[in-house]
Parts: sequence; structure tokens; C-alpha cells
Amino acid sequence: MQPTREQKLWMYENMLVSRFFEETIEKIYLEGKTPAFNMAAGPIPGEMHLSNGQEPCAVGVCAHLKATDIVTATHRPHHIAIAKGVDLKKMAAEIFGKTTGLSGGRGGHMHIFDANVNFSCSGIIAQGMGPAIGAALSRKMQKRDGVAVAFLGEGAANQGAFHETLNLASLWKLPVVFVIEDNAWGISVSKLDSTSVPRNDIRAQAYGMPGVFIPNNDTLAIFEAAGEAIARARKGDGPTLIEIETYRLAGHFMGDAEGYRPKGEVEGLRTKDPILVLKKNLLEKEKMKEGDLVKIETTARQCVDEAISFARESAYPAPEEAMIGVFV
Amino acid sequence: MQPTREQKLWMYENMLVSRFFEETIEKIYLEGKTPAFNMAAGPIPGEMHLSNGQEPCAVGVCAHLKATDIVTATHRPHHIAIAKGVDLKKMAAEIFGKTTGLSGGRGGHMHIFDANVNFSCSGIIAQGMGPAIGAALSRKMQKRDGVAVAFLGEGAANQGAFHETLNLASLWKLPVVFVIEDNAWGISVSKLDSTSVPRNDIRAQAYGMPGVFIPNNDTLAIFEAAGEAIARARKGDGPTLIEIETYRLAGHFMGDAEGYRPKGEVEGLRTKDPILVLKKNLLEKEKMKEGDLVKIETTARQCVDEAISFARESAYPAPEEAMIGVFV
Amino acid sequence: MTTQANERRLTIARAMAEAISQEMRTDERVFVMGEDIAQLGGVFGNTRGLLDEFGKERIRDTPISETAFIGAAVGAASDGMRPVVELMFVDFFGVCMDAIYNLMAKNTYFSGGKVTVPMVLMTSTGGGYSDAGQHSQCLYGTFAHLPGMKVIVPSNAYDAKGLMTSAIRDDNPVVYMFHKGLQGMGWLGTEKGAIVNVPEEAYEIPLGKAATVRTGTDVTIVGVAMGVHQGLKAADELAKRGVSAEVIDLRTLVPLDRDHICESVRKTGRLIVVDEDYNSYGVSGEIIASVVERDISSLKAPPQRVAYPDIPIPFSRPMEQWALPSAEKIVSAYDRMVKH
Amino acid sequence: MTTQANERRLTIARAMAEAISQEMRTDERVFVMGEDIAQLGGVFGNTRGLLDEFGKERIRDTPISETAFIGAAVGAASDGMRPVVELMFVDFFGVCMDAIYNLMAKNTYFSGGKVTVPMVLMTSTGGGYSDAGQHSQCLYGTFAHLPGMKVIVPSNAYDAKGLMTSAIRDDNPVVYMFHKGLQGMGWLGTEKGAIVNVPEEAYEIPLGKAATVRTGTDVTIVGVAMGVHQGLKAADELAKRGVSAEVIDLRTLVPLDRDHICESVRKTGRLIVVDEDYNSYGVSGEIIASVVERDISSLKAPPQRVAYPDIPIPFSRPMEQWALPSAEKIVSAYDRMVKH
Ligand SMILES: Cc1ncc(C[n+]2csc(CCOP(=O)(O)OP(=O)(O)O)c2C)c(N)n1
Ligand SMILES: Cc1ncc(C[n+]2csc(CCOP(=O)(O)OP(=O)(O)O)c2C)c(N)n1
Ligand SMILES: [Mg+2]
Ligand SMILES: [Mg+2]
Repeated sequence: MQPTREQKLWMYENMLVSRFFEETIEKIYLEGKTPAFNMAAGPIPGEMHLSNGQEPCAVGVCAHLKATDIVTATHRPHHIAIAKGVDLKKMAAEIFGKTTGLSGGRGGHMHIFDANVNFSCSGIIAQGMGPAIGAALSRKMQKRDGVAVAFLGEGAANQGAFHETLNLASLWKLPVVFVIEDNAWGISVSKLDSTSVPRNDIRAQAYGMPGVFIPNNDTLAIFEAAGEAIARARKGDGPTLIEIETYRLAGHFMGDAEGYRPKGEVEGLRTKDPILVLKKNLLEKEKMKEGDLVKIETTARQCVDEAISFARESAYPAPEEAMIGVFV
Repeated sequence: MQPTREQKLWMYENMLVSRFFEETIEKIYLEGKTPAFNMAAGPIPGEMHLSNGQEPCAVGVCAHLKATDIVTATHRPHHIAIAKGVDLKKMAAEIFGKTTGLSGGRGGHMHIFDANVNFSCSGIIAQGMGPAIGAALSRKMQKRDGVAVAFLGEGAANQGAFHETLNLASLWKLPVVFVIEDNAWGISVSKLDSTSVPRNDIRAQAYGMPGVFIPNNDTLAIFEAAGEAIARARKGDGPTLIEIETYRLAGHFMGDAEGYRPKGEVEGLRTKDPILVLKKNLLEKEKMKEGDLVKIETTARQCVDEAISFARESAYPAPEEAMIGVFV
Repeated sequence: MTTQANERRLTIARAMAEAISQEMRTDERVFVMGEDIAQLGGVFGNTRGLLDEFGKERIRDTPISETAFIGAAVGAASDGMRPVVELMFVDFFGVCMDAIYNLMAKNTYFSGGKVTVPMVLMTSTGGGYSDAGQHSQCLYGTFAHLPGMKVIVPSNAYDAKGLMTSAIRDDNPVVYMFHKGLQGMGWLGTEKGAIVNVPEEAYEIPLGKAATVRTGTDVTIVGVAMGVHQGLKAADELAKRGVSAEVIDLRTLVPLDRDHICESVRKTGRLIVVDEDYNSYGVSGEIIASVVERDISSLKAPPQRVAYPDIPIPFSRPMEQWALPSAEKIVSAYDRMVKH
Repeated sequence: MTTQANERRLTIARAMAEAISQEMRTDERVFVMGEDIAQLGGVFGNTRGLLDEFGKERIRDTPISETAFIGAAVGAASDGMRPVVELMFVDFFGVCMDAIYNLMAKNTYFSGGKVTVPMVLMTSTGGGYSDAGQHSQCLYGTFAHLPGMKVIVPSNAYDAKGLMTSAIRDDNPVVYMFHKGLQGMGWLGTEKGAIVNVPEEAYEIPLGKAATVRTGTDVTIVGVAMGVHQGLKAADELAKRGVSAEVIDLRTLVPLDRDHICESVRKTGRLIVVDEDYNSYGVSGEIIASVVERDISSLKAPPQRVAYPDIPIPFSRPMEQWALPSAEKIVSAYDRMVKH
């Protein structure tokens, strides 16, 4: 089913929060890293994988999830974390490595854990798939409501864990949905050079589960397909594999010169920016006023600014705290 | 195409050699292991995975292979090794752990290596698949004739390596054929309890390669399908996935009480013994005389007996030889 | 373990199964996953009987997909369950180590201690029965080296039960490495010393506490699993010559009870480490380093290791038996030491 | 490496790429496989320029399928090729260790030496730039512990080239572990000491020979990769106080040049091991044990280790920097030693 106006607005706002958040992170990340780009320098050191362009995958899916549902994401987690309702302040603080961060700075941008909303992510390709089906199994055994969604990139669909977890999820009819964000690239390797089939939804047949493909990074179509898959899982009818054609508007990580990327590709994608597309829909189909949307923008910016200042102002952990938390 | 009379006779003889070899090994394996079954005791210690019943997979495929072609097999390797032309004396000696063995006793029954015929096998599920596609890649890069065949069990088709290697083989159009021996069991776990699809040939679609299924452990049908797949690979048209419904007439390994196996299953399979089926074909379709077949039986027994006595009479390696061969 | 009258002697296999079933009765979050652990009762018998009592839902046979079901155990553990999973042979760790060391072992830390991973990974170790190089390894050092998981290596049924109970009740991930040669499965031979009296009721043995299984004054023999029994046999031999050997069973490699080892060595002045894992960059080196970095003067002679040589494990009996640690090798290590 | 006039200073990244390209020119069996090693030239620059010179057929980008392409390398190596494959970060070994340690490392032995596996597995190691717990490990001990593979850990561009050339020409499997902090990629910071003069022509450095990179008489500092540079900095510090430190670069962990270490320690009587890998059950313990088991009398003070604590690597800069080895820690280790 199509999203209601409220659902569209929720998706719009979350896409904006994600986009503003990453635009801000992008600026701050470069602090201390110019002129010479040194990943170790600045207020946000380490790798930084931005997700702008991929917001529809996050909001279209998470619009159907409760805090009690489980999401495992990837090394490119911000948009999904935001849509899943991860505490933005604590997430920002974690990305800055501050003691107020979700994990007190132990995890950073690739290891966002928020137990309150059952969100986690990790830095190893396809690594979240096992925990996702395990959480789904846990809910099934406990007869506790809950659907698990595992996000992965199209590059991850060629990793062994993909095969093993889809087979097990189907075999045990687990309440889980696998969402592939196909942004056409695995770092510098194109889907064409990594994948023996044009679309990964085809692979669902290898596990006797439904496979769905959604072209054009279409927020509303994602919402609809995800809604069906999640409802199906909730009903106990088993897993679904969804592949979404989405857009990577940035480099693989910050600092990526993208020499491997065809000229004009990114510019072309920018003209199809999913946030503008949804905005158009809100104005034309939902007859919203520019003013109302400006309000949403303002709130989105505010909550991003608050999160960032919270992160900036928070203290760094004491070095010796590194020893705490290995075991409980 | 159907096998010629000579090809049928070749397959028949190799099936007999394999069957006789394993019947002999079975007896000797139990020496020193009764009354109390202790795996460490007797002239042949360690695990012993017999392949009787699965001979059609080996001969139907290897009938199309040259010594220069590559085969990687599994922990259940005897029938395949024999059909590929592995030196039977040295193989027997290796299984006995003798210094005259293929590897001087370092490998044993699960690690049969015969470089002269490009045969190898190993004890980790699906482990041979990587080397198979690698050898295929090597031939392609060297523009040297050669097809690689990777044998695996139906249980191995749920291991990550299966997915990764089939994708890469198809992506790079490698001259390789994947042959699944579906004997319905992975130790005590039935295919039904391990696999989310009824047949693994379905999974070929996930890699854009042809998939073939052969029911009833049918030697002639295997010959035909394998012939096409191997010819296709040789022509440079890429990989094929073949699943064969075969029979495990013995336990998973010797000492397996098979309490998990439905009553009468094995007895039922014995009545469909593929060797008898082919014999019937030779007598009726090929109008062979019993006497001719007896001759073949005799030669088969002879070469098995020679191999076994060679193994028995050979010396054990000096203990310190264990230190030799880690590096060359 | 003093053995009383009308004692109940169990194999390690049965002791493990008993500990698991007792925990499953009192804690419905506990369940078991692995290959051939249901109807078959585990290739090494440590889940025998569980399917009949608890059924398919809690005793789950899996496909041959270690990455999937161990990864799944991590997710289930963090969602309120307490999985006990089996990696049939430790030799197979290579197909699923990411789920073990990067996920199971690190999620607690990555989450700042907010997400726990209470699970037990059981796995069989050890050779000596000609199962060759992919089915006979111990790999103790490989697991003990990587942070975030506790590592248990029992040498007898009493410890096996108490350590399993502690492992299941522990809120941290625990790797439970049992030695095939000590399982008490007839078909793998049987080390009598591992079959001891085991109380019916559930009990815990604290993780991180070594045990002195024989006291002595002239040399300290440190080992785990099979190494403990070889150490005890060597101690008998040495006793005949009037040499008094102390034998320490580490029981857990992580946490490692360094105090216990050092205290003994301070007393005896001599150290022999017995380790069926590969010699270099493993357990034997760590034990020796742990002693000398604290107090080098405590040693009267160079410490010795009786470990597996740095070679893949050969199939052929004479070669494998030659390469394995043994009581004889421990005794000659002592001789080397005093000759020194 | 004495640096001459009009020298040609290279980074380790360029030295590695140069060695590979020179071998590829003279030996058509050599080819490269891995993720992002073609057009991108490797995330860490060590295959830069190879695609342009050798083309897609010999410089192959792979899917994210480490088990498949490393397993494939084994099959290709045994079929007459000499693959150089890259595991982008050593931290990822968990998804493909079976292909590495059970297949690549053991097939030679399993075949009785009849099937060789001449291949090189390059992988990046090390932290210090806040890449957190799945992208900053060294895992030296993990690889060095398992038999059948040689393990190289270069500390500078001269060694990096010579060791790569030897590795490619070696008929055995070689794991080549390069440290990100030494690559000379600006974006990872740069250790100046790693950028040294590198001859144009191809040359070999024998595997298994350590190098004394600074001679001294009072203490032996042993390390690899980044640890060597930290050792040299510490030696400068100590020199200011009139303490003469000898610094040894092991260069390869397998084979391990024990003679070289012991000889130095016999001279200095003191040993400090610097290791960015985890402290326990790893490299530091092995080096210490290797010295004391040979000759305990050679040590005047308890050996010290400056290693990574047994914790997952934290993201936050203050925590990570605190946990890493450093020249300061080496100096204080020396102080502990003499205070003793
Ligand atoms: C097992 C493993 N191999 C390689 C990497 C290095 N790596 C990090 S991101 C990435 C590309 C992933 O591509 P995709 O799955 O499409 O996700 P995207 O980056 O496009 O979001 C790679 C190869 C890794 N983290 N884990
Ligand atoms: C990675 C791995 N997991 C588990 C095992 C233990 N194991 C050995 S054979 C076997 C069953 C294999 O079943 P299948 O692939 O169907 O081959 P079959 O034994 O039926 O010939 C298992 C689980 C192994 N050797 N390797
Ligand atoms: Mg992608
Ligand atoms: Mg089978």
C-alpha cells in the first residue's frame, strides 16, 4: 500500500535529517585534514562512508519498523540508523569518539550500537546478516513479536555469508527481510564486474523465497515493497529478499578521488536526488505548502545542529577507559 | 550423446574397481577394531568415508576427462580418484599411511593428491571449489587446454564457498563444471533439513549458468549431461552446475550406526545398485556375454588385490619424516 | 577431585551433556545449534539425549553453514537467548572465524558493554587417532590470542561439567574446547583419567582459576586437556627416580591464571609446558614469557616446552605419534633441564 | 640501508608495486588478484600502475569473495601460475582463513611436497589512525602460529622490495603483511623512516634473516614493522642518557631468526620486544620464550614486552593512542628493567 501523507512527511523529514547530518559531518571531517588529507587528523578521524543518495532505502524500510524490531546495517550506516530512531546526539558523539557516545567512543562510525532501538552495524561485508537471522530466530523461539531487517550492499551479495544466511532464513522460515542497497559500486568495482547476474533479486529463487527489485531509487515503491515483505515476515510467512537500485552520490569513503567513476555519472544522479523527488510529490500530490516543508527543513536542521554541538562539546574518554568493556 | 560400448565398458570396469577396492578397504579397516571399535587401531586408522553407490557420478563425469584436466574431490574421494586415473597402488599405500603412498603417508584417505592426473581432495566441506576455479583460471590465462571439475556433496551446497566460487566462475566464464553428488545426507542431516530448495540445480540461475539435474543415479544420463557440460567448458562457453541424485549405501563413515536413517532406506537403494543396472544394460542392450563381464570383474579384482598387497607390504615412513615437506 | 564411595563416574561427553540439559531445564533461553547435534547427539556425544528431552525447537541441527549459524547465535544471544553452538572440529574455524572473533568476541566492546553476547561455542580438538591435518588440531593459541572471548579447555569430567555450567551462565562469549581423546567415546580411545566422579547437581567452576592436580617441589609441569594427563604420567615416572613434580591444569586459557603458575615455579624453580598446539607463537611461549617477565630469578634452569612441532599434522601413525607430546618427552625435557 | 648521493627514495607502497611489476615483466606466470587492485591501484597503493602496464587479464579486480579468489589462487599456483593476491585488511582473515591456513599452507605437505603452492598473500595491518576494531589489527601472531606459510613483515621500502621479490620467487606460500602506517600514503600519515633509497634493479632479501638496524651494548629491542621505528626512536632517547640500545628488525616472523636475537641478547643481557599485535599468546611471548629456553643466564633482567593490550582496538583517538606501543613505552620498559 501507498504511504499516507503522514508517512510521506516522516520519510521526508528523516531523509532531510540524514542528508543534513552527513553534510555537516562532511564539513567537520575535513577540519584538520587540509591541505594534506590525513585520515588520522581532525575532530573526526578514521574512515567516513557517507550515504547521501541512499536515504530512500532507509526510510522506505524503517517506516514499517517499531523500536522493538531489529536492524543490522553496514559500514555505511548513518541513514539507516537515523531512520531506525537511533539517538542522534549519542550517535554523533560516538562518531566524534566522545565519552557521551553510544559506546563511549569505542566503536565509532562503523560500529553504531543502540540497544534501545535494536540497531547495530559493523565494518565487515555481510557480517550483519548472521546476527539478523539470529535475532529473528530468537523472536520466533520466544514467540515475541519482531522482524529483523539486514541491510547490505550489492557487493556484499557475493560474500559467502549471503548464501548461508538466506538459506537458513528460508529453511527455518524466520521473520527477516534482506535489503540490498545496490549503489552500483563496491568501492571501485562495479556491479557488472562483481556479479554474475544483472539483479540480485533473481537469487531469491535459490532459497525458495520471494525476490523483489525496485528501480530508480523510488522512495514510495520501496515503502510499498518493504511494507509487504515486513508484514509477510510478521505474519510468520518467512523471509524476503529486496534489491533496491539506489545512488551513491559521494565517494566510497571521504578522500576517495573516484577516478574509476564514469564522467558525469554523479552529476546525472544528482539531478535525480530522491529528496527533491519526494518533495515534488509532497507539493504536487499532497498539496503541501512550501512553507510547511520549510518548517520541516528547519526542525531537521535544528536536531542535526543540536546533535553536532552535543558531540562537539562532549569530553573525550579517559585513555585508560580503553580497558573497560571487553567483558561484562 | 550416449556412451559407446567401449565407454560403457570403461565405466563398468571403473565402477567395479571402485566397489571392490572399497569392499576390501572396509574389511581391512575393521582389522584390529573389533570387538571394541577404536578408530585409532588397525592397519587403516582414522576416518573412513566409503563411496559405494556413488560410482556413477565418478565414472559418468571422468569418462570425458583427460589426465591433464583437473578434478577436486571431497572427503569421500575413492570412486572419483579411481575414475580420474589416480595410481591405485600409491593411493592404497597412502590410505595405509605407508612411505610408498602418494604423499608418503602425510595425507591419508582424505588428502589424496596425484599431480600426474591433476587430482586432489580435502577434508573441509566445499574446500575444493576454490582450487578448481583457480586451476580453470590458470588454463584460461595460459591458453592451455583443460577443464576443471569440482565434486561436492549436497550438504556442501549450503556452504559459503559454493556461492562465491559459482559467482566468480560464471563472471569470468571459466572452464569448470560443478558436480553435486546428492546422496540425500550430510552425516545425519537430511537434505530436507539443510536445503531451502528441493534441488540445487535451481541455484545455477543465481549465477546465470546452466543447471542440470539427474535423477535415479543414472550412469548413462550422467555421462550424457557431463559430456555436454565439459564440452561447453572446453569450448570456452563457461561453467555448468550439475546435481546428481545418487545413493549412499554405507554410513557417513565407518562406525556410523545410522540410527537417523529411515528403516529400509538402504535396503531399498541396494536393489537399485547402479553397477547391476549398468551390467543389465551391457548384457541386454550391448549383447555382451556373461563371460566377457566376468573377465572384466576378474581384472578389476586383480588390480585391487595388487594395489592392496602393495600397500600392505610397503614400509611405514620413519617417524622423523614428519618434519619433511612443510616447505619445498 | 577426591572420588568417594558409590561415586558416579562420567565421561566428559556425558558431563557436558548433563550440564547443558540442567541449564536448559532451569533456563528456557538456553538452546543448542550445530551440525549433527540433534538426532545424532553430536559426533562426539556431548549433546546426546538432549533432542529427546527438549525437542527440535531447542535442539537444532543446522546446514553446513558455520558462518550463518554462529553469526545467528550472536544475534540470538544479544536478543535475550543463551545459545550453545557447536563447531564440530576446531579445524573448521577458518570458514567462520569472522563470526567468532570479529562479531561474537567484539560486539560487547563495540557497544561499550551495552550489548552482551552470552553464548558458548563448543568445539572439538586434538589428534592421536590418525585423522590427519584438517581434523586433529588444537589451535588453543589461535583462540586465546584474540581478545573478547573466554577460552575453556577441560581435562576431566568433573571440570567439564562445572566449567560448562559456568560458561552457559556467563554473560560473555565463551569458547569451550574439548579434546576428542578425552571424550570417553570408545571409538576415539579413552583416557581413563578423564572419567571421574561427577556430582548429580549443577555446580560451577570459576573461569580463570587453574588447579594444582599434583603437588611437588622439584619441577612445575603446566598443561591443559591431554597435556595434564601426560604431565601426571610423567610425574609418576619422575617420582620413581625421586623427583617430585607439581602438575598444574590451567583449565582456562582466557582468563589465564598467571599467579597460580608463578607461585608454583617460585617454589620448584623449574618449568615445563606441555601443549598439543603448535610450538611457535602459541600457548607454550606465552606461559614461559608470563613467568620470566615477572621474576626471572625464580628459574633455576631454562624452561622447556613439549609442544607440537610447527608442521601440519601427518596422517600416518608413526609420524603422528612421534610428533605428539607424551609423558616420555616430558621426562626427557626434565633431564635436559637438570643436565643443564 | 646506507643512503647514497642521488638516491631514489621510495615509499613501501611504491617499492611493493615495483617489485611486483619487475617480476611480472620477467615471469608471465605472475598475476595479481584482489579487491580494488586494478583501476584503483589498491586501497593502499601497492598495485598502482600495474593495470596500465599489464592489463585486465593479469591484474584482476575480484568480487568481495575472499574465500573464492584466495582458494582460486591456490588452485592456479598449483597449476603453474604464481598469483599475488591481496586481502585488503588482515582483519578480514576471518571470512577466508580456511583457504589460507588449511589449503594454501598445507597442500604442499599433504601432497608430500609434490604439489607446490607458489603464491603471495599481501595484506595490510596496523592502526593508529582511528579505524577501530575491525580495520586496525596486526594479527602477526595469528598467522605466524600456523604452520606451512612464511610470514613477512617489512619495516622500510628497501626491505619491502627485496622481500616481495623473494616472496614471488619462493616456491612456498608467503604471507606479506604490510603496515598501513608505513605505506607512505599521505592520507595514512607517513613514517619518514620507512621511505628509503631503493635500487632500480630487482634484488632479493632472504626470508628468515633478521637485520640489526642499530647496534648497541646495553639492551636489545626486537620488533617488526612500526615497532622497529619506535625502537629506533627509543634508542635515540636512551642514547641521550648514555644507554646504548641495539635494535633488531625481524623482517620475517616465519622463518624466525632466533640465532640473531639470542646472539644480541647474549651481548646486551636485556630484551625488550615491541609488538603492535595483541599481548598474549602471540609474537612477544614467542620471542621471549625463544631466548630464555636457549640460555636463561644470558638475561640480566626480566625481559619486557611493549605490546597491544588484550582488548579490541578502540576507535576514539585518546584511547587508541594510549593503547598503542610507542617509543616512550619502550623507554619506560627499559627503566622498569634496570630498576629491577
Ligand atoms: C569481508 C570484507 N571484505 C572487504 C571489505 C572492504 N570493503 C569495505 S566496503 C567495501 C565495498 C562494499 O560494497 P557494497 O557491499 O556494495 O557496499 P557499499 O560500500 O557500496 O555501500 C569493501 C570491499 C570488508 N570490509 N569486508
Ligand atoms: C566446513 C566443514 N564443516 C563441517 C564438516 C564436517 N563434515 C564432514 S563430512 C560432512 C557432511 C558432508 O555432507 P555432503 O556435503 O552431502 O557430503 P557427503 O558426506 O554426503 O558425501 C560434514 C558436516 C567439514 N568437514 N567441514
Ligand atoms: Mg555498493
Ligand atoms: Mg551428502
